[in-house]
Amino acid sequence: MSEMTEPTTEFEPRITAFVCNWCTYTGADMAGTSRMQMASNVRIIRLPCTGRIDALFIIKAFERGADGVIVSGCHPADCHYTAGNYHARRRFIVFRELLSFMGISNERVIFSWVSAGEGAKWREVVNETVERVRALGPFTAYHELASRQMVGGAYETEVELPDVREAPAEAGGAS
Amino acid sequence: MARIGVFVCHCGENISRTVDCSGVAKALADHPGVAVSMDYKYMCSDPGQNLVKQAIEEHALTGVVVAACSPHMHEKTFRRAASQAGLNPFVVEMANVREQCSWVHEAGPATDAKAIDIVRTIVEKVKNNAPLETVRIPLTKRALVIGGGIAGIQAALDIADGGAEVVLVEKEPSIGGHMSQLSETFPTLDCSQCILTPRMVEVYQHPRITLYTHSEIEAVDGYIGNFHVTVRKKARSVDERLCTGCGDCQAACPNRKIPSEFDAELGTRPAIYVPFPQAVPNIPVLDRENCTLFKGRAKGREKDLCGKCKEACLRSAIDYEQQDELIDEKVGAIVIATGFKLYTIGREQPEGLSGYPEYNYGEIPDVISGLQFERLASASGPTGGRIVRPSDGTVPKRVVFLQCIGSRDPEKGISYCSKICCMYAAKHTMLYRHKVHDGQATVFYMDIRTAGKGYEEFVRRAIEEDGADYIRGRVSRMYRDGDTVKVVGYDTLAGEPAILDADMVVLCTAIRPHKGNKNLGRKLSVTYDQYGFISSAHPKLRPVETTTAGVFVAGACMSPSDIPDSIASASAAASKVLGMFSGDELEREPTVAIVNERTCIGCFNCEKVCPYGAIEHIDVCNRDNEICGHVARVLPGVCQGCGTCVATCPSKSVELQGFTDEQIFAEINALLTW
Amino acid sequence: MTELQDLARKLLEDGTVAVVIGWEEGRRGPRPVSITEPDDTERLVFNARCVHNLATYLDPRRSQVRKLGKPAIVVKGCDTKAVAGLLREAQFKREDVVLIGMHCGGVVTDPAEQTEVTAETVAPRCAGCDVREPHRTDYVLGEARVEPPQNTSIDERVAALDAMTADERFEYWATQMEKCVRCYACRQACPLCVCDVCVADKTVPQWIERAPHARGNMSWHLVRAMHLAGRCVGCGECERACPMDIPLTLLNRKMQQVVAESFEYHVSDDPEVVSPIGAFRDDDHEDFIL
Amino acid sequence: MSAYAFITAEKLAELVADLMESGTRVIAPITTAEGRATYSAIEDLSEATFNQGLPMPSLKGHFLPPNEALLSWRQRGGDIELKPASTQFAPQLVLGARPCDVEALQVVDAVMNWDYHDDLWNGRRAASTIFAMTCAGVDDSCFCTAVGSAPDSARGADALLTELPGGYLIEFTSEKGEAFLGEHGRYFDTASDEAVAAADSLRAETRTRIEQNLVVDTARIGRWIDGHFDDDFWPTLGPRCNGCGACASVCPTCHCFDINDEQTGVGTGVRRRNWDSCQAKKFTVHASGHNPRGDQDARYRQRIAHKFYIYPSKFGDVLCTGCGRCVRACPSNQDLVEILQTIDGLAAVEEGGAA
Repeated sequence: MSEMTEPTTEFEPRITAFVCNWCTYTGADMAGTSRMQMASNVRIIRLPCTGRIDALFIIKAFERGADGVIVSGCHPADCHYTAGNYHARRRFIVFRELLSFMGISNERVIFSWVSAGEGAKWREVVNETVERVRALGPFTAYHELASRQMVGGAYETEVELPDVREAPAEAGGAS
Repeated sequence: MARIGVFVCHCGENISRTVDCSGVAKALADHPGVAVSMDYKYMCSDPGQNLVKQAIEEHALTGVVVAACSPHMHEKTFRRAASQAGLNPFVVEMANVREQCSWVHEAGPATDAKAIDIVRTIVEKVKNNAPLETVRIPLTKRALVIGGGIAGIQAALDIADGGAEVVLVEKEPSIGGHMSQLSETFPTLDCSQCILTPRMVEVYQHPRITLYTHSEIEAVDGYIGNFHVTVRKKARSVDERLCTGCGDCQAACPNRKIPSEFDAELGTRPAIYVPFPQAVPNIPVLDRENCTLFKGRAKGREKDLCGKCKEACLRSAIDYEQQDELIDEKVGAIVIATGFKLYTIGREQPEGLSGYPEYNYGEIPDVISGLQFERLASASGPTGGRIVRPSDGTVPKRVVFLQCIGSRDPEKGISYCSKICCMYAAKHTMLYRHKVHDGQATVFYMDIRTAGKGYEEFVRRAIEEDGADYIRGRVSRMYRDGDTVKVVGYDTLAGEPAILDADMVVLCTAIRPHKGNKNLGRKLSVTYDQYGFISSAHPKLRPVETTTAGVFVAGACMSPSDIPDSIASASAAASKVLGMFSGDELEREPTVAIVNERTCIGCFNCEKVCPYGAIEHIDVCNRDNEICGHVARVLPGVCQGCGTCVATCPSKSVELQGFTDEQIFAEINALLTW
Repeated sequence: MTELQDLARKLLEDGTVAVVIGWEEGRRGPRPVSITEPDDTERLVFNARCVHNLATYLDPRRSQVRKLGKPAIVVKGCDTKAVAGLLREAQFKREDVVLIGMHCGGVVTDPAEQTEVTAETVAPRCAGCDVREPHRTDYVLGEARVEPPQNTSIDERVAALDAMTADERFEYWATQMEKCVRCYACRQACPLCVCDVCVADKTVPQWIERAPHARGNMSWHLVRAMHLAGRCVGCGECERACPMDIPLTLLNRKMQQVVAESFEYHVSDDPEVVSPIGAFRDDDHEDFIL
Repeated sequence: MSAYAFITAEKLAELVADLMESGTRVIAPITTAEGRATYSAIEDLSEATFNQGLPMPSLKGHFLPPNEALLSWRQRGGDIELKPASTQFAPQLVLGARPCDVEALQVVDAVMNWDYHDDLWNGRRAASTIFAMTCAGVDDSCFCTAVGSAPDSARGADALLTELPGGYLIEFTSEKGEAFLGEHGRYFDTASDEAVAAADSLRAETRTRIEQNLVVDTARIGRWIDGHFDDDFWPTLGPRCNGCGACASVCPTCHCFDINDEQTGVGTGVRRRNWDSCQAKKFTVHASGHNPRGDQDARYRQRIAHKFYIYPSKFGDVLCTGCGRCVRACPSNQDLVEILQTIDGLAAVEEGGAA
């Protein structure tokens, strides 16, 4: 956090949301148009369709230290592209089990169908996810795996890496 | 090196009330790759847009990020503005700090931080945006209409009248479809033939319509604007160029006892026949399965057993040796209008449906279908419009109509409502009462559904003016009781059994899709529902489009529909076709997928997930020009840009322009920076 | 054995194929061999130590094998599932390869150390085998064999992991992932990993960190398991190939279980059986979706 | 320059404990909970399991880690700030390493100090004291004696231990080793003649046993490779090879790496070097897409040629110390012992010498 703001004592989760353009993104817009107040921890990445969401996106988000991930798209039968959400659903049926088996709690990956008219549901998804992840605490374990390797692990050169986690706030110091 | 311009909009106070807009602009000024960052009261206003345009020129920007409202709101506005300033519109993106930030959070550092994050994310994305050009694909301004019922006729005429050429393909020997079999039509009770026949003739005579009857679609290749269609013109055994339609051959045919399809098997026809007098074209077809000559040949007789029709024909138009003909047609658009068929009650039920053995249809001759009743009531029908019992030719005094035979009955395999039966049952009671003044019509129904102009009034008339008796309930059993049919039902309103004696029973059978729909669907990469009806691209927003670009759908092949609905959807499909034909090329959004053919391994998992059939196989050749493999290619004219193929491709060999892996990676990178 | 050698000789002599891919004895047990000369066919062997899934040699991008000409390949029933997987994904045409199927009575886990199939040595993948007689090969050789003892250790290990807390599982895998040196022996041994450029080798963008630290390794193995879900034939070659003894089959086995439970799909030796990849059902379960 | 001493097991444990106390890291072969042998940092000598199973992978990783950060960068405006990795390392003692692993370090030193001096490698080398231990051999894939090494070679080591009843005979073989003895003499006893004799006989016995596995003339092998780039022999090896890097990763002498930049955020990242293998298809792909080693025939030939012709031509030593790990690790049972035997045989026929 910047020098100008008090360091917050409570953990603020960082949540990345991958949403489809036609339903959930529009639903989130609708929440805005209706001035529904919600937690500000979620950052949206807009995609055409949940069918476009590769498991790699979620892996990368966790790798980078996201505390939670939301995936959201059109309800079944409502897909703008008729079937992208069905393919996504099947993909995530498998992927969430895999994540869980790898030890990444399903509590941190939230899937939802939010239609363009469900601004209120979007707010619920956002608020509930933020609260749930806040209760779980930060998820840095994946990110920190970079310092672990068996061979010569203790000899890992500790390059002093710039801690850019502070960078956005620093850049936003003007606020 | 990227030179991105960032333009933060206050939206009056809509954004600036909760977000420190100038702070955001300042924060972004330091961001790597940002050449200029500014804020302004109303970015979408003329002066605001001019700021963007000026900056593009002054700073030679390679990308523009407008931090303002939702892209659904003003993305087009700013892309147009950038375009006017000479920048490719696809390097302009919106950072949504209004709907998804200022309007949903209170003022404070967390909201400012989020706003900055949103803008940074989009800046990082835009650094990876590629300038894209509109996809242009050639266009053949010629349409294929599959099916010559009322929907196909309407679509063909509308398109042809609009100036484009039409190829109309009909499976039966004549166009006209089910409508030509009807007596009168609801809710006006005007004669079906009288309104249909002129349209059929119009099709036949239209200078821009090529009509193939007794023909089917053999194969379809290509994509929107550029379909190659192979039509199988089945052998008619009659030379159409020579035939005058005089009817001498029909009269000469000795084999006259073949059940007439047109009369719903209540009448008969010869082996060489014109299905009905007003048929278009008025050219007979020889039914080889029932022809004595061909049956003899099939059994291996060396000498033909008959030849009377050929002898009778003064024009020598009869050609027993005629073969099926394959005709290639190139078209730009296709309208599917294959219509429907009726639930084949009592007979063998295909596709896992179960019939109604308890009604003894087929056993009791006076239990008939609704279509058979139409033929009985029709002036051109086998009885000349007299309503009589098939068993003994007497006039039935008590006629019972059963609605929902098959429809709305998951047990029988059909959950949907067939939509037209309520109306035509009411019509039947009226037609019956008009012809048999002392007759009593009784209708067993589940619900009466009369949504449509004049429909409710029509049913009320049947009940109130023409005395039809409506019983809410279902019939569990029917059996022969001497001369009459015992109808055992239950009146659910009265809460008591309703056991009736009837002289004739009419079953209002469900509308079902043609068996051939699935096959046709596969040929056209068009999806169909669980029953086999053709699916729309979107049930609400794109009702007459299909999942394949350039293929449209009309009439009852989509779902049960009556004549006005069929015509409306046909005209809608025709207007879509004409819209498509309004330019010389087709223009498509460039946000489509492209395959890296060098890394594609040709597993075609992309093809399996593509909802639009946009993936084609192309050969890969080695240096000696021998085919050594296959890879996928996306047809840009067909792709709609969902990106499902991209996420499915194991080797990351497909990219979705506008949402590439690099762009999304950059966004994640920006959001979760360490 | 002579039956196999005779057939291989015949196929080479009459020009049906240009190379027969099978096993020969090596110092550390049988090993893959490509026989191009009829006189070399007597080197061919088949026994319980022939563990390799030779379908991996059908990868159309193995140019050193392709340039030998049309292959015949000796397969166990389980290997034919991998052949079916490759056919399902259009990697070659069925008529482009001659399949010599062998009746199989199970194989050992470690052919360098073990010779006979016993309850202790039998490979876990032989449990529940439904293709001890290959079904879709051009030839089926050998005698029908008795069913080997069952080794259910994989399912037990999966269940043991399932029983842990998420954090315990994470630590378990983190420790395993530390070992990975990204030699890609798993990928290269896998008959279904046939991408010309693997996602792990792509650097623009670099979805999978190339560095063999536990983070990059975990992402790599997650993606590999994901790419194999519904495709993996359970041959266990990845784990056998791993020089660091990472229990990769646990991941693949878990995915097999999920695919079986969720989509009623069991990997088949019939290429016509549609894989759950690229398919969906309107009523796929979604109890996890808000 | 060779000085013998004897150290009891107890004293060795004490020595190790004291070294650790003073900040020296101690690396030794251990057996993991899973039962695998590997080289690892220990906290107590009791963790060490000498001569029990061949550690996988080799000792190499402690000098050239599978991944190693070289530098980090950060972009600020138009400036890019670089922070190189430190090349200063805390002292470490490698205890009880196999001679094949230790000799490999010295072989690789040559390439690490040829046109470019690799400070990270050299830094670790300088910080390390290495006590090899006479090897009892593993199995019939051991062939150190065939490539000029030996189960009791002290080449590259500062000392060689030989396990005897009650303790270890230790022979200091370098200046660093002797300095070590000078500094830590209190832990060591004088070696008795009996102990030296017992060790000698043990060493001779192991050598003899391993010599039975393979005897070849590596110089002759190098000459044959030089003249047979397009020999029909190579395509008999390529088809079997899966093209993975299992052999290279477990090999004590393979030292190729790939340098890769990883973004950690906007304008920030780390440059790392990661183990690579010449058996990987992508190893030689040019930016144009052309691959001079187009198939596994060429790639496998490269592996053998580099180890037995190219490297010795440039640096003298063959790039192999006969540990046999590649033989044991190969999923397709590619067999270097057999390959060397075959080439040696071909060379013998051609040169008219004895096979």
